[in-house]
Amino acid sequence: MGRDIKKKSEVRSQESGEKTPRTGKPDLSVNIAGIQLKNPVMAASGTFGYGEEYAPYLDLNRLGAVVVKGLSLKPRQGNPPPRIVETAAGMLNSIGLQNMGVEIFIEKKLPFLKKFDTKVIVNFFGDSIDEYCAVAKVLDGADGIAGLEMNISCPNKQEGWLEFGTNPDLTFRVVSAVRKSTKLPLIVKLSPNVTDITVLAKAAQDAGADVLSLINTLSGMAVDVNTQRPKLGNIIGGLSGPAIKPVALKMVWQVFKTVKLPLIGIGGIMTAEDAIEFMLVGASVVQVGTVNFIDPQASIKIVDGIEDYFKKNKIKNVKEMVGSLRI
Amino acid sequence: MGRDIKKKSEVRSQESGEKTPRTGKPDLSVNIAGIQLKNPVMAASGTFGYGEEYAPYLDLNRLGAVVVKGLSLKPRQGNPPPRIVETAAGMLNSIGLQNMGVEIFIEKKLPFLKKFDTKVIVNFFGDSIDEYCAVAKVLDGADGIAGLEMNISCPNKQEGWLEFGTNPDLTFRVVSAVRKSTKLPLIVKLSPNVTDITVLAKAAQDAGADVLSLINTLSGMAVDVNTQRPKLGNIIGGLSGPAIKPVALKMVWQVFKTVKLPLIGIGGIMTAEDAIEFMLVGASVVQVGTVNFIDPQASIKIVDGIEDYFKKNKIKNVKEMVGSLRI
Amino acid sequence: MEKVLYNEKILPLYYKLGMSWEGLPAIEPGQFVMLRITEQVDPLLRRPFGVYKILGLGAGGQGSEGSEQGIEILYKVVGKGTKLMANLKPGYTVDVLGPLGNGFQPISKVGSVRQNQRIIMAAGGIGIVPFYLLAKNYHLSSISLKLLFGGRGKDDLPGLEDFKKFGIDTAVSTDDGSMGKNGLVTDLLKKELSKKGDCVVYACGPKAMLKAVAKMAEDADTPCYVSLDNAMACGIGACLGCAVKIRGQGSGVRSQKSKAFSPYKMVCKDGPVFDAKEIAWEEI
Amino acid sequence: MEKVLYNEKILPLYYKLGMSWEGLPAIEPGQFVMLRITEQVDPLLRRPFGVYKILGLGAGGQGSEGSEQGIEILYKVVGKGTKLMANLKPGYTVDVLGPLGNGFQPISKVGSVRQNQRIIMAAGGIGIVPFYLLAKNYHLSSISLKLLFGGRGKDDLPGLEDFKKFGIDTAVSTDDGSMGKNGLVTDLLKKELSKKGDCVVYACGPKAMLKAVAKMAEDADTPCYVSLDNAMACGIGACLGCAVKIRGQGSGVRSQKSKAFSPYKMVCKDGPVFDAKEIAWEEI
Ligand SMILES: Cc1cc2nc3c(=O)[nH]c(=O)nc-3n(C[C@H](O)[C@H](O)[C@H](O)COP(=O)(O)OP(=O)(O)OC[C@H]3O[C@@H](n4cnc5c(N)ncnc54)[C@H](O)[C@@H]3O)c2cc1C
Ligand SMILES: Cc1cc2nc3c(=O)[nH]c(=O)nc-3n(C[C@H](O)[C@H](O)[C@H](O)COP(=O)(O)OP(=O)(O)OC[C@H]3O[C@@H](n4cnc5c(N)ncnc54)[C@H](O)[C@@H]3O)c2cc1C
Ligand SMILES: Cc1cc2nc3c(=O)[nH]c(=O)nc-3n(C[C@H](O)[C@H](O)[C@H](O)COP(=O)(O)O)c2cc1C
Ligand SMILES: Cc1cc2nc3c(=O)[nH]c(=O)nc-3n(C[C@H](O)[C@H](O)[C@H](O)COP(=O)(O)O)c2cc1C
Ligand code: FES
Ligand code: FES
Repeated sequence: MGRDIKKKSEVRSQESGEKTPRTGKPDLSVNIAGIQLKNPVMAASGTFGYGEEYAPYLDLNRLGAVVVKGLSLKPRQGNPPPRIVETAAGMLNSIGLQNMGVEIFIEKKLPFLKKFDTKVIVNFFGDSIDEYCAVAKVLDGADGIAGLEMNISCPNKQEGWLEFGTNPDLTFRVVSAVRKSTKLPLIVKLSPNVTDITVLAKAAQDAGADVLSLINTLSGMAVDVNTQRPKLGNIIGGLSGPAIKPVALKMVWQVFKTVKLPLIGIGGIMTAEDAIEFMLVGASVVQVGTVNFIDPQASIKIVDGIEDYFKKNKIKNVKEMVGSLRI
Repeated sequence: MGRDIKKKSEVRSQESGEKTPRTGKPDLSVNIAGIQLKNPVMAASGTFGYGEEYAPYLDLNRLGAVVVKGLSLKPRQGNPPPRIVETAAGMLNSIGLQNMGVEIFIEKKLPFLKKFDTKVIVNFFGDSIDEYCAVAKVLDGADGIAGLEMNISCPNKQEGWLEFGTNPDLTFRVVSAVRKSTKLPLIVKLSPNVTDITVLAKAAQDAGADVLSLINTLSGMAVDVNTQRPKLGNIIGGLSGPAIKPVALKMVWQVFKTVKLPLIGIGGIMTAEDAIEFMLVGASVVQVGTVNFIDPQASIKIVDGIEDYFKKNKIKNVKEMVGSLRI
Repeated sequence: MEKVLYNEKILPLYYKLGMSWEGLPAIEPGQFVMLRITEQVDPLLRRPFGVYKILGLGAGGQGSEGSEQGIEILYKVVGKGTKLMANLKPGYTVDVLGPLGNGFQPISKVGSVRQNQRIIMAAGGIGIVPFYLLAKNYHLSSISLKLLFGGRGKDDLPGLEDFKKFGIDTAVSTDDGSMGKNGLVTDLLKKELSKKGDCVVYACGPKAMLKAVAKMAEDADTPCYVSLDNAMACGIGACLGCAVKIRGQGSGVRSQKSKAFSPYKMVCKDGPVFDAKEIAWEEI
Repeated sequence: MEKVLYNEKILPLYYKLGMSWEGLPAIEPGQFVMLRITEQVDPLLRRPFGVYKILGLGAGGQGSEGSEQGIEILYKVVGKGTKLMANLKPGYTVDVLGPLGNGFQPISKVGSVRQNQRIIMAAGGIGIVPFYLLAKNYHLSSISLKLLFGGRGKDDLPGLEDFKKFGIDTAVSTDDGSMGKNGLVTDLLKKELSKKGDCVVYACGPKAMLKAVAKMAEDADTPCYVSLDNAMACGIGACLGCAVKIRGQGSGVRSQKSKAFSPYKMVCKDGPVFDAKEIAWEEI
């Protein structure tokens, strides 16, 4: 295609798709596992509703993709309140995966999202391998979905409530099974609450994942010293926000050095600089979560900021950046 | 002893020592594994030098204990700079365990600390089981040491650089060996970078630890987008400060429910309220680390704040508080 | 980014914050905004605040005083965000998201109220906030307004003078007897509910108070709307963080759009004002 | 907690912050303080700043202007901490830890300097800070002072007018030629070192500049002291975070107290001023 691409780092993202980049304008597009994104910024699952909620506040067309709130086969009511609490530079949530179920999603929410020129990635989960596969099959049949993101930070009801995402054998089994249940590009979202995330990353890769996204929330807790009670109804929740960025960056870097799959970096991204840190350590794409609550336009500011950075540093495209950390 | 002690929660700390508490003044003393502390606040290892550095800024006599910077058998030069970087509500350090070695410590630093009416806890480490034992033996022979704190977040040079603290078998072996090398009370300091900290806690308990302290720093990383280089000379460092408090609290709570040993809670404590959160989830004692850098008097303010809280809530002693979370 | 016009301490812990707002939209009594007060990440999340007053001419002619369009927030300093807010000075900027949520149902839509229409506003402390705009909407109408205002002490009755200026019929109670009746706002409500004629109760205050108010209204078979204040992250129904448990099937005023019944509603989007009968008070 | 007396923008990115300090201790040129500017946890750590001026009568009669005892900080806005500092207003409080570290060696202790004593101060941008107190110590003495002051442009020469007022012999260079000589401060230094007579070089500025200065001084066999500015956490030698690599055995001016040789010194405690010969420049 005649574009001069420096072979500066290992190439993770496949050939960029924009055929005729405007002169001087960096090419922000990126293709992961066949999903052609106009830019490497996605809204993270659970922090952006079904897109609809944020549509009045930003132009959804400007996003690389929207990842919707995690879906299960049947509706789930979620955990008792209180469900959120702020912590130092972070927040704990114990939403408990409340959702309307995959079928109502397809009927009521997907049509709205399809109207926009952005990709729809559907985050989903189950409490058994069968449920994971059943959800994936339903989604496989729906129109307008660019890819699936499997949340494996869920306990396995059938096998001692061990989390799928903390045991390489379970990870391998659930990902393999889902892989057979759908033809859609399959993103596996890794849990950070593990001794060695590269072992889980390899298990997911071996089982047929197309892309890995990381990290999900860190397990955490907060206590109200006045009532002497936990601040969350569920006692334990998931920590997100800038507090966790150093942990996320380190895990992306480790996984980048270990597996060959394209990576989606997630965790505490507030600004374009944060996003670029993730790209430097090996993320082809980033997801922004908690920051949506703080500034509904943050994701778009991040897209613009990445473009500015590319211009300033004469970077032609995403590929050139990914994993180009100088050590 | 005639004091009316509510059996509100499981009793972890042994009988409080102050014989005749002044009327109305809550008893902050606590005894863990025979170490009689005047209050449940210690300065955490690596954040308080050898006490000496902070002596001009606060009255060391007011602290429950000082835990000194980690010592090894021989002096260590530590990691190349930069060694610290601030992150959101936290900091990463890659000091790399620089220290003068246990012998010089005993000769040059211990005499100063012995002059104060506070307990001296010596934090130490090794890169082999033999080194751990050798350090413990040297310390066992020294006078003026109230207890040892084993940092097991160190790679095992002899067995594939696997961290002692991330593998229950290694944890068991190194703690068992050290247990035989010293008669001093033995605190084992757990790493949070594990899938299930209770497994490691049990291994340490089974191996003969007297007390568990947790958590050490979370593994993390930061990148300079201007230079495209890691912000730490060592690339990866340890995350501490308020950012990690939710993770630490949750781990203390989990371990409290799992083992019988008294616990020392560490991680992001800035205020007395933070310390009380840790006590409510099961810590008999707390250590304050990063906050010493921000306010050299923080540890004493925390002691005073705990006393105020006890008064306000009519809590008679530490025992009554520990693990008394209402759920 | 909106400009701070003033930030005035009115009582030891209470402040009034005036902010300009170009192109001010219409705001219902009971709606709120989410404020971001710092660019730092501590505090991290926006904080929700009701709109107390409309400044300038306002959309729909709601405004009252001053010339610049904007809103006034009445807030209490309780934690780190509000402590920072207390440092705001004229000319500083604040990031405002809103107006958000559903305010109080206009009395015309409260079906069972037919004759001698009367609105009882029951406020506890900072719970006074939504009632200024509400009172403004009705004080020149044929509907009679009564404010019941309770606080811990005389320093916990913020904005009382504003309602007096309006000429709103007000009864005050304090826990410590330092002003008005010594007792709870529910004592005042009991008396008020025993009076003749249809009425509707609008309430805002601490959860325990709202629970008691809801019970009294239910017992008196009086329509009652309460404004809740759960902790929030997004403020727009996206995070599902501000959930409140609602009673089983067939209770709510607002229809359940999805086939699957969820026992939770979102305070930010479905509320913050709810029909008191909708709420599963036993779980609060 | 010290009180802010003034906080004045002197150039687009540079401010002077005056703070009262009761019982002000003696402060050597080159010493610094650690400031905590917020009670929030972002920014979390204290930030190190050199002491630019002594206000009021000061300990040891160091002070110059104003009547209240205190210090003046001269700072550049580079990140979130200094951005917050720029918002400080008179009356706000700041938490100051210090004075810390070791300042510049008095020339009397610099062994090799015997005749025609001359001090060359080489400053890059904000690196000017330690030289105001240093100049004050010598400008009435028999020692001749020369300030070489380099910046990117004319807006990067903060405090220049203060030295002019003093009557200090000053040469200026800018990278963009907008003031003084077009070039680097090392160009000025080259000329200065070629002059006759013993001299000592004191330098403060970016690492690359200090490295070049150290090399030139070494080549000219001239004593040279540099002030380093590594990132710091504790500021008092406890965290071992601000390490700088030093050259092997037998180099340093300050004695090595421990038996075991450590290749690192702490900028906060052993410095921030070091004999340039001590530093392992090849690793910086
Ligand atoms: C819809 C809505 C409207 C509101 N309107 C107003 C208003 O007009 N004026 C006003 O002063 N306040 C109002 N509040 C409450 C206000 O949002 C909180 O007081 C504020 O968020 C506290 O922030 P902080 O950082 O100062 O306290 P934090 O440091 O976050 O917390 C301090 C203490 O306050 C408690 N707290 C925090 N948030 C809430 C909350 N939402 N409800 C109850 N307790 C809380 C915490 O548990 C803690 O004990 C409203 C809340 C909601 C949800
Ligand atoms: C002994 C000493 C004396 C100092 N004296 C002064 C002084 O008198 N006036 C003054 O303006 N500054 C001085 N500095 C530098 C000052 O401490 C930093 O500029 C400040 O800490 C930056 O804080 P920030 O939060 O604004 O920047 P951050 O948001 O922390 O960082 C912004 C940028 O500045 C860089 N940075 C941060 N800290 C330093 C540092 N210590 N050195 C170099 N780059 C850094 C970061 O890498 C980043 O690129 C001194 C530093 C030291 C160690
Ligand atoms: C309120 C909330 C709900 C979330 N729900 C989901 C979810 O349903 N599925 C999922 O995979 N991740 C979920 N996450 C995790 C985020 O997608 C993201 O991995 C995490 O928040 C870290 O990114 P951040 O720091 O940018 O928020 C949720 C996070 C938050 C804060
Ligand atoms: C600069 C620094 C050095 C540390 N050195 C040690 C050490 O030598 N041994 C050890 O066990 N822990 C060490 N720690 C970990 C602390 O003791 C503590 O476990 C951790 O910082 C979490 O507590 P905090 O959030 O209160 O700082 C160090 C921490 C910091 C910040
Ligand atoms: S605050 Fe996010 S749903 Fe209500
Ligand atoms: S900053 Fe802690 S040792 Fe220098």
